[in-house]
Amino acid sequence: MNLNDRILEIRQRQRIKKAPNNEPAAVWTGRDLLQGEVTDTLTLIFKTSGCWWGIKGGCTMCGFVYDRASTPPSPEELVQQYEKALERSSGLQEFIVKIFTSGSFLDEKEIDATVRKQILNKLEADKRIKKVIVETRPEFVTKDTLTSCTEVLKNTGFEIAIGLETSNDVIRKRSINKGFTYASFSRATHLAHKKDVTVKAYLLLKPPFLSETDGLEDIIATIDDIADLTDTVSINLCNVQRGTFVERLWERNQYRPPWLWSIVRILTESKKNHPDLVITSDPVGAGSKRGPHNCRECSHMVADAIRDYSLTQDITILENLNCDCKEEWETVLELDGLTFGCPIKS
Amino acid sequence: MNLNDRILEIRQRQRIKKAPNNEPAAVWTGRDLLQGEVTDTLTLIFKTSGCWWGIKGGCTMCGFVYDRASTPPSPEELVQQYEKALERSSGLQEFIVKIFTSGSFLDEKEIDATVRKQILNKLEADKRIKKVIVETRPEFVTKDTLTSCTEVLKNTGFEIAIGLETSNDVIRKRSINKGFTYASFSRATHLAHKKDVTVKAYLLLKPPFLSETDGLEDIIATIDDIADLTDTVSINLCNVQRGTFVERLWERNQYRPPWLWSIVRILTESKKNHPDLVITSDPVGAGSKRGPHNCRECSHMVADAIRDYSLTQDITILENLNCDCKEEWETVLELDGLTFGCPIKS
Amino acid sequence: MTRYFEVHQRDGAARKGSLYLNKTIPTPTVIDTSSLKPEAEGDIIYPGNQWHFGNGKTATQATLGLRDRVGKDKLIIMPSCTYSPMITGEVTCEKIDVPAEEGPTGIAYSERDPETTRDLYVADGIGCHEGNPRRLLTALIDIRKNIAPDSALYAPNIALPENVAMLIYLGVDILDTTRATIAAFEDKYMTPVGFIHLDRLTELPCCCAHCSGMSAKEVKDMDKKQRARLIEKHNIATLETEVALVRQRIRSASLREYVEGRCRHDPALVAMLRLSDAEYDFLEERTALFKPAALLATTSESLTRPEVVRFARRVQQRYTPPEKDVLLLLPCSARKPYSISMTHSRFRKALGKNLKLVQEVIITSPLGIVPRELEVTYPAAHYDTTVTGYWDAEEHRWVEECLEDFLLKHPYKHIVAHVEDEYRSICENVSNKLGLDITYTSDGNVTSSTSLHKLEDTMKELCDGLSYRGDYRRDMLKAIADYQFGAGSGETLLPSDSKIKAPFPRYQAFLNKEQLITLIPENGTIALTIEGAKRIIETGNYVVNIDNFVPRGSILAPGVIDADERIRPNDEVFICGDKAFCVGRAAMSGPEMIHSNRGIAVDVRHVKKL
Amino acid sequence: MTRYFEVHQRDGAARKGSLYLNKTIPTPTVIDTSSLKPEAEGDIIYPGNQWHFGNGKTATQATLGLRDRVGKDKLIIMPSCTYSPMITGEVTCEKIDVPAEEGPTGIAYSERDPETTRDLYVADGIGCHEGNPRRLLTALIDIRKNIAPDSALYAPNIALPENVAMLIYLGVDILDTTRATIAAFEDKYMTPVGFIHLDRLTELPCCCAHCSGMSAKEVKDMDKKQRARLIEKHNIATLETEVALVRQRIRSASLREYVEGRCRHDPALVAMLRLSDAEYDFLEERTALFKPAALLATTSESLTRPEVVRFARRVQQRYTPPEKDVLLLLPCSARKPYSISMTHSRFRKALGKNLKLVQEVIITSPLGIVPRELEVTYPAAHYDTTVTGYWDAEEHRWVEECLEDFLLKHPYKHIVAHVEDEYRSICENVSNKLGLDITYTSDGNVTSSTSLHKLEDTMKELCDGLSYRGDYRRDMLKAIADYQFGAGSGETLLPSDSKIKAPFPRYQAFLNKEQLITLIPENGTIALTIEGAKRIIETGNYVVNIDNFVPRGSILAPGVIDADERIRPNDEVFICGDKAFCVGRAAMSGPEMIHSNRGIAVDVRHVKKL
Repeated sequence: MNLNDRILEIRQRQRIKKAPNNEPAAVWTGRDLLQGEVTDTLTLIFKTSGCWWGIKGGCTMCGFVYDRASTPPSPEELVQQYEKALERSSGLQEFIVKIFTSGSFLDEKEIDATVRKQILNKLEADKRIKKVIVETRPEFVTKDTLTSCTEVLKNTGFEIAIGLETSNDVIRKRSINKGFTYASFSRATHLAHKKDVTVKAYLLLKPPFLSETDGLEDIIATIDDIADLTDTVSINLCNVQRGTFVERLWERNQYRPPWLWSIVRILTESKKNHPDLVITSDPVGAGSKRGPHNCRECSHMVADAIRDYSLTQDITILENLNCDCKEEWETVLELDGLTFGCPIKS
Repeated sequence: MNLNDRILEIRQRQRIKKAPNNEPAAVWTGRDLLQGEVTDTLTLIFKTSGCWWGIKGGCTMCGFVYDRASTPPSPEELVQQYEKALERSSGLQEFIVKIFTSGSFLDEKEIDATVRKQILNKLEADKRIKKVIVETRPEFVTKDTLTSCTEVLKNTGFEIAIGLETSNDVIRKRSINKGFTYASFSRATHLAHKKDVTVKAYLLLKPPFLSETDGLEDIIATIDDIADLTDTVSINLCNVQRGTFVERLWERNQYRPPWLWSIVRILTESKKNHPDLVITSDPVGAGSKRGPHNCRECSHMVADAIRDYSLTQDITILENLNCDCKEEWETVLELDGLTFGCPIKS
Repeated sequence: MTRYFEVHQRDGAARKGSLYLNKTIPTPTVIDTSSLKPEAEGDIIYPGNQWHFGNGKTATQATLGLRDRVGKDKLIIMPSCTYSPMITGEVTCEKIDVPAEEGPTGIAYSERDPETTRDLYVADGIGCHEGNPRRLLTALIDIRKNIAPDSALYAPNIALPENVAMLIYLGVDILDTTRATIAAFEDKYMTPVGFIHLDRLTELPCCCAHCSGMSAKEVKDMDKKQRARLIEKHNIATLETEVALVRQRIRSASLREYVEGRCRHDPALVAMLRLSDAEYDFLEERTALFKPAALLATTSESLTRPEVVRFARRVQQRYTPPEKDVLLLLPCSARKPYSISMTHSRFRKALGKNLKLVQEVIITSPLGIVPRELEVTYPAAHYDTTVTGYWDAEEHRWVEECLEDFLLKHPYKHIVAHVEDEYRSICENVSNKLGLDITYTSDGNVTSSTSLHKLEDTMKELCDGLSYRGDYRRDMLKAIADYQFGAGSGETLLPSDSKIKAPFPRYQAFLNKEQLITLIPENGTIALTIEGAKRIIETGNYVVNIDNFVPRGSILAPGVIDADERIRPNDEVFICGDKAFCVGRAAMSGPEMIHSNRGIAVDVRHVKKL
Repeated sequence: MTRYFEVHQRDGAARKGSLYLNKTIPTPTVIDTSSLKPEAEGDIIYPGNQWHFGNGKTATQATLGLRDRVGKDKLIIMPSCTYSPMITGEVTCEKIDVPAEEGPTGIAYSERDPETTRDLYVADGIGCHEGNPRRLLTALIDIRKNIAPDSALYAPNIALPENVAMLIYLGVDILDTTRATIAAFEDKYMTPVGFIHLDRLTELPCCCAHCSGMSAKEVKDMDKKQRARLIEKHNIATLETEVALVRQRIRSASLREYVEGRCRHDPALVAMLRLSDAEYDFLEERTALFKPAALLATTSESLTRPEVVRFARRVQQRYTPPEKDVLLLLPCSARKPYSISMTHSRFRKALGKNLKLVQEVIITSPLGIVPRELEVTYPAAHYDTTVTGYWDAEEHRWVEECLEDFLLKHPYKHIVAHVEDEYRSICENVSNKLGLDITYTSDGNVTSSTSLHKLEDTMKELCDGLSYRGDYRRDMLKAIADYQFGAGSGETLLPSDSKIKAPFPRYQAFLNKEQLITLIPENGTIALTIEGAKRIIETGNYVVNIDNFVPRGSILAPGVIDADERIRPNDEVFICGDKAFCVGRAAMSGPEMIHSNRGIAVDVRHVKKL
């Protein structure tokens, strides 16, 4: 049995949430950096037929696969989803639109080329929208798909976001089960840059089996590796999502989400090494048992600092953070690599 | 219920040994000091109707009461006992005769005046016999009894031995249940000395309830008290005799026989204080659980030294004794008075 | 009267207290035996045995002289005859005539004058009983029962690291170092589970400041005196650490569990634990209604501990189930109270609207049976037990006895058991024994959908046509009131027109908008308002009578005139005096309130001046 | 092959051994986790996880490089994938190709190559099972069964003072400080019975060199780092002391009793003890035939410990009573062997000359039944149990089961029971169940003269006309031989013309003036001479086959070619080789002899060159 089979087994036991096909899986507004300026964002998660890789098993930490539709939405329904989502932008002046599908926006089995074009046209038409970011696996980044987007988005910025997770192929395969290689990512970035499409890489801090230190070092090394290939790096802190392989581990004391001190160190170090690279992190679920956390005292305070830094890219925000638990985290860094498969409880 | 009732209760459960009335309870030969010279001794224990006090209950440590005859011996049988005992003197040149009855030789209910006279005559007739020592309770020491002896023993020394045990009336009463007072003893010694009869006092080291220190100090004080009243002091080390109150205590962890180091200290100190007084001790049963003991290593060696000293009155014999357990004994001296009725196990 | 000892905290018969002498000495404690000597300048002084003084008069004078010399803040123990236990109490001893008013005093228990209360009693001769569990237990309980609860009990020449937990568990406050010292001179190296001869040690299994850095060989090579002094220090450190751990366990109200583990290394100590459980009245009187700690049931002795037996007895004697026709027997759950567990939620869901027609009773070890209404009481909601699936024959016997008693007392038209494995065999045994029919609704897995359907269907059938006018929330509060204050108290406290509010389980009862009671789920008790207390006061249950004053915050023992003997530490009590009527939590038992002259008796919550 | 670990002593599955590295490390041991880092200069080194190296090749090279750097007397653990237990064994990992011959090595158990024996195996992921007794037990037993007995087992990130005794009891050799260190940073102050939060401490219940002289307040007031480092030192000292005590208990062969006490503070540990007893084959194989220590039976778990179950099974499967018509059931005595006790002397005196016509069987807890002939065997003559007069239902069940089995297997014309109280109720229950008549001869006090007279008279009547030609002394030796070497061995060893000499119980058997056997009462076994061994060797029982050499003093495991799987430590064994025939005592079990490459297998007593 391989890792994918185990994941698939878990997937099959989890029910897909029932929800109408003409509503997006989720929409929210937020703020992000656009060319050094803090800008409003509208994030839109399309409900599609789902990530092809996730449906086959897919990534160990990914629970988004249950956001997919139980029956594939019609083209009309997809457009309705867009319309409903955009209602949430009524109060915004200028903003970025971030599009996720829990899979790949550029996968035509999820969003077919016609619908994609329809949606892109609508985005281009809305003058408030300064930039469109779409998430996709690298295998869907081709000359054709890129061109089909750039030729519509003439006055709107366009960025593709790829969940690279790590530049280490062994970790990506044996821990995350991502299903593509660094070479595939690298190829996609080159294609994008040729088309003046910017690239954002999502990284994953502390996938399963890795110790706190191994996870931390992997991200620092990955940023060094990809600094020249991407315009933005966004680090996701692994959290325990329902119905995932990671959740099963966590329930059995076999996984602990990363410490927030780890991302603080990563941001501080990597930003110093790559001052011009935009490096951000949104500590989703910070402070909860399932999310990245320090101790109860400081988790929320540190998470807020990380968010502040992400919008300002100002590492001084991170430099004066402190708490008694930082000593414990340093000890965890020292020892968590010596536990042979059982993460340190804390 | 008082102490005597408890003792009587125990007495009633113990059987008297069956033995023919025409044989003495015991006879043995030994050596003792006579005017500074080591002299042979013949010890003779008459089997009589028994100690009047012991029959009523009597002393807490005394098991001799079971040596008495089950039916009172006739005058002839008593004389036969004497004859049989004297057979054991065949190899001796000069010797001392020590007469015990497990009671009082001068108690006419045990040995009537006629028999007494008969026996004394025989003793006087045997020219090898240099001295006769008879044991008696002080209440039987009267002008009459003394005279009846001294008028026979014209050329033979005569000594009465009294089990004073301690000069402390409270201990003698509440711990030993001896049944007479210091005044009674004192009176007896004065009577004896008037008749030129010498006096030996038996003392008891560590009667029940007393701690090791209390017992030790009591003997030292007693010797100081009686030094002028007696010619010889003989210290008995309390041992656990069958059928006694002390045995019951011992079986229940409520009594521990004295340490041999205690008698060593007593002899050393008291002899220094009273260089002219003969102070002896025969450590009967030394080294056994029921007898006085130190540790296994040294008990026999120390007991031998005590016997040597007793014959020589030379305290230098005692001064160089040593063993690892002496430290423990010193600690016992320090703590045994602070145990509130439960002797220190060791 | 002067009192120099106070008990602050109780855990069963064990107590944590203070001796207020020159220094304040926290108890239980181990004193250096040699510090008792008058010349040692210790805070507890012993002038010496009566034998040493020759007679009572001299001893009395010496003791009075000592008092003059050391002042009034040192405790003096009266010179003792040190009679052996075989005759103490039978043979009289001279009285030492030193008054208890002139400063702290102690006396040998067997030589006490019942008219004079001393600050400390010496369990004289107690050391002789070591190794004889029956005698030792009898002696200790006898002493503890006959001396004032606020007198300290000193057990000399008996303390070993392995037995101090047991001695303190049974009520000893002061121990000493005699055996630790003597053991050292015999090369006996103490460990928490018994001594080891130095000869047999190849290393020193200890981290005390005296041993650390030393090898066994180095110690063996020392000369006798140096070696003995080192081992003595180690032995005393081991003993003191054990007592410190025991103090900590009293603080956290978990000494029983500690003793259950600690005694295993000596069959005689285990015998003592078992025999002490047979002294139920002695221990139960001293056992709090609830404790802040979970009750761990990990041994067969858990079945006989006072909290468990008391729970079963109160179910038998104080509890009356609401009148229903159908009884449902259920297995226990790991999560407590049972009804918030996943399994019980599913059972109750299957019952649907029939739930209120059914009397639920949960079968469990070590508690026996728990009627649903009592599931939040202590220890029903506060125990944790070893689960392997196997119940031994003694657990079977005990639980079956509890169930049998319940079924005999309370007849039902229908009995349904939704149970399996050991639970089922318990039901079957009882059903056979009593000749009662039980319907079983589980197919071997109580949470399978077949089983749950069968339960649902069976209950539908049995409940058809039945009705019940009662309210579960009121039934629960009534049952807990009965459990806590005695049978019938619930009826008095919760009249039919009272109203219950708040979500499960933090129920509150009101009458005419006045609050009467609140259920406190943390400890499974109900707390009363003054209004509530007024209703129950007429029963006379759990009443403390006080002197002519208005209490503030807490009532001290000397202020108590009388107290219900049923009161246990942590009980909700009702204080009646000429000037005030109050509600509070007992800090000590009723008998202790009556017999103490020091210490907090009740923590008062509500006061109403009269 | 190089081997850097050796087991010196066994106590059940627990072992005392040495790791021969740069320093010799006695095991069981606690290693400082951070000393595993290559830069830490420790004796056991871990280059890092495979994730760190990126791929297997790099990891292999780094490991080989490390070997070059540190030399051959440090143990290197292969870089691991650190897969979680949920998937280990299912998902493959890259092999690290570092040979075992170049110096001591270790590997994660789940990543082992069955072809290569390592000096140390890491119970990877074991820490995840803490708190789940069933999984933890299964995992540990699985590992211990599948690795060589002379490999060390390292259980990382799990050691707590309260669980190390249990872990070592189940076969763990090496533990680490991870949890002690992390706890320190969370202000968890460890005690031998669980941690206490620093907040809840008002004093430090410890005498370690780090705590002594410190008050709880001083520690609370320290800054975080200083405080954590202090508590860490204390925690590690507590852990190390516990392991030192455990080493001492293995040395004195009394770890079981220690574990029985230590586990009480945690229901999950108790569950582990109970579940492990169900793994009888695993534990029994490792349990010595006899131990130098008394067996203390102080808990209900005593009934299931391997020595007790083995005794009962051997009575059932190996023992055949002499052919007699009258069975006498007797109560046990505190003094052992029973026949030297005061009570048994009186019973036997009452039997008089009928004694030899009667089969005596003693009823006892926890052993069940002890035929008189086996009263000197281990543990029949070597147990000490808690006596209160009360036997709980589980003891009843167990003892009745043993008695029932005996009565079913061995029918008697007459059964007499000279018993009272619980013993009588046991006899009655079994008699009712089997429908067998039992004559009772005690009037309620087995040693009263009425009872003894009744016993005497009853036996006179029943034995009238009976005869028995056997000799009790031979019966006893035969029974012990069967018990020790298997049914029928007695018949082989003690032909009818053999003669028995020496006083009870130190019997010796001779044949034609040649001594065959000696009974050694101290441990209840029989020792054979070469002549005796020659007789039994034909049965093939308890034989160890060795290579082509003449042993001197002891036989090492590598010299063993094959061994009877029934051999247990301390068994009398017969060594057959081409050059010699010997008799000796097994130092390890038969399976361990076969699977070990290091350590003493047999201590040889008699050697006969061939």
